Amino acid sequence: MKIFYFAWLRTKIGVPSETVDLPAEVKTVGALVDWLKTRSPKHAEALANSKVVKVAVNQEHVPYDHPIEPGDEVALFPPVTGG
Amino acid sequence: MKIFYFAWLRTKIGVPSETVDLPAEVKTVGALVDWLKTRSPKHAEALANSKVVKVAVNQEHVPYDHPIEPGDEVALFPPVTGG
Amino acid sequence: MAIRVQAEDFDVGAEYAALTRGRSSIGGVTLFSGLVRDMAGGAAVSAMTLEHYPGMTEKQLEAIEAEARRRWPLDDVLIIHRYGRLEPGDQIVLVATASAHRDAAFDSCRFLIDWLKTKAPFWKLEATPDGERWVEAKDSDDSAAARWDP
Amino acid sequence: MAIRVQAEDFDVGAEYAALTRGRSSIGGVTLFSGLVRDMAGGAAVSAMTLEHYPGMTEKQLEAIEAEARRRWPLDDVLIIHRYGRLEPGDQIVLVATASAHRDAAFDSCRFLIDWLKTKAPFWKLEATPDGERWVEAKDSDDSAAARWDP
Repeated sequence: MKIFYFAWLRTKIGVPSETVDLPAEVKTVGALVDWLKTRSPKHAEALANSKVVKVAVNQEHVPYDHPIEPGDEVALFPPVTGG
Repeated sequence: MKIFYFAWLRTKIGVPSETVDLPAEVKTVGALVDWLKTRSPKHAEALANSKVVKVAVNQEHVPYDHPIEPGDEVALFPPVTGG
Repeated sequence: MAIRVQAEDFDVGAEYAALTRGRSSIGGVTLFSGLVRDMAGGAAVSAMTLEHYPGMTEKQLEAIEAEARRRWPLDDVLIIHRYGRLEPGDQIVLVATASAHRDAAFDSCRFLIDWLKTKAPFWKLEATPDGERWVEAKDSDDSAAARWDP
Repeated sequence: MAIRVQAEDFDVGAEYAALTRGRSSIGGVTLFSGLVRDMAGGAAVSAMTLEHYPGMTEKQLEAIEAEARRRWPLDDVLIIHRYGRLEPGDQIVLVATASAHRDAAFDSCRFLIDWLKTKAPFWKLEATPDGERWVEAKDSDDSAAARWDP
């Protein structure tokens, strides 16, 4: 599964995207975020405060209980600040 | 005293303005409107419904109890419809 | 910046450019333009003539602008209102406000057009297939303006 | 009419002209443009870089436009949002709506910019004398968008 990072999540984690092999038990957005935290201290720090970690699945905003499936396009980013 | 008329007050009365010699007892906008009604049947008809006869004195919107004085610029017109 | 009451058309792009040129304190510009519609009250409108009260018009628009500047932190205000004969599609009025803040730009622009519609001495005469008719004031315009009462 | 996400600047006058040209059903156009300010949160801003999520941005803006058209009778809608490096005074975003009715034009334009600020995946990086900093989301933007909740 490919994960995209934007804004300060990208700069803190250090890469704009990465491809991960998800364990079968990771079935929701919330579980994915928790699992990503275990990948490195940088991930852990960047993802520490879930209130400012927003998630899109297939380019739609979704809550943490949203299911994820192989082939989904997943992106993590801070609250948006455009306009 | 010079009185200006605008929009359908102008077309109903038939002139854009007229100069009148006000009796001394006409001291307010309301008294002026009542007095103007006596000048002709056209005046009476045009000014019949005071709800749609608005008055400006010296280019400011004023209520009917506003005083008038010699030398004032007085205008009568329907509710505005610009913009 | 300016109150202009004129028969001539105006160029929204040029006015917008003049409002923003060389300024970096502005966070947002809200602009409203009113145009002549080809339909009104169910009737086809072939032309519209705007009568106004020269002198009082400028005075009222200046008072409205001053009130907007008193209520909101504005970098600039522009009001242009035309008079004379106009046809469907023609521009009637332009109101533009510039502020550091988006809410101030939006609120002040709407305040100006709402107030202008109930205070500025303009009257519209529409030409329809049944002849000419003076446009009647709308209660909705009064209530729109009343929103802004202190 | 259009959603455009682009690095290039836009010409408000040309966009306004395209929106209104040859149309006589439009009674009012409301337009909002957002610009880069030279000050933010008390600090001087020398530049701003807008990052976005290509693909999702367009999708979100299209959804926002569709929602506006569902809620108001609109003749046209235009949203342009830039990305990349901008400087104070530069234009960031343009939202324009055209309707037979002034209230619909005003409400829909404000709805679009309020929603865009909370839904469209853009992030601002400011360059200040203390270095670069990511702009934080404002609670006021969330509450502005919440006004429009059904």
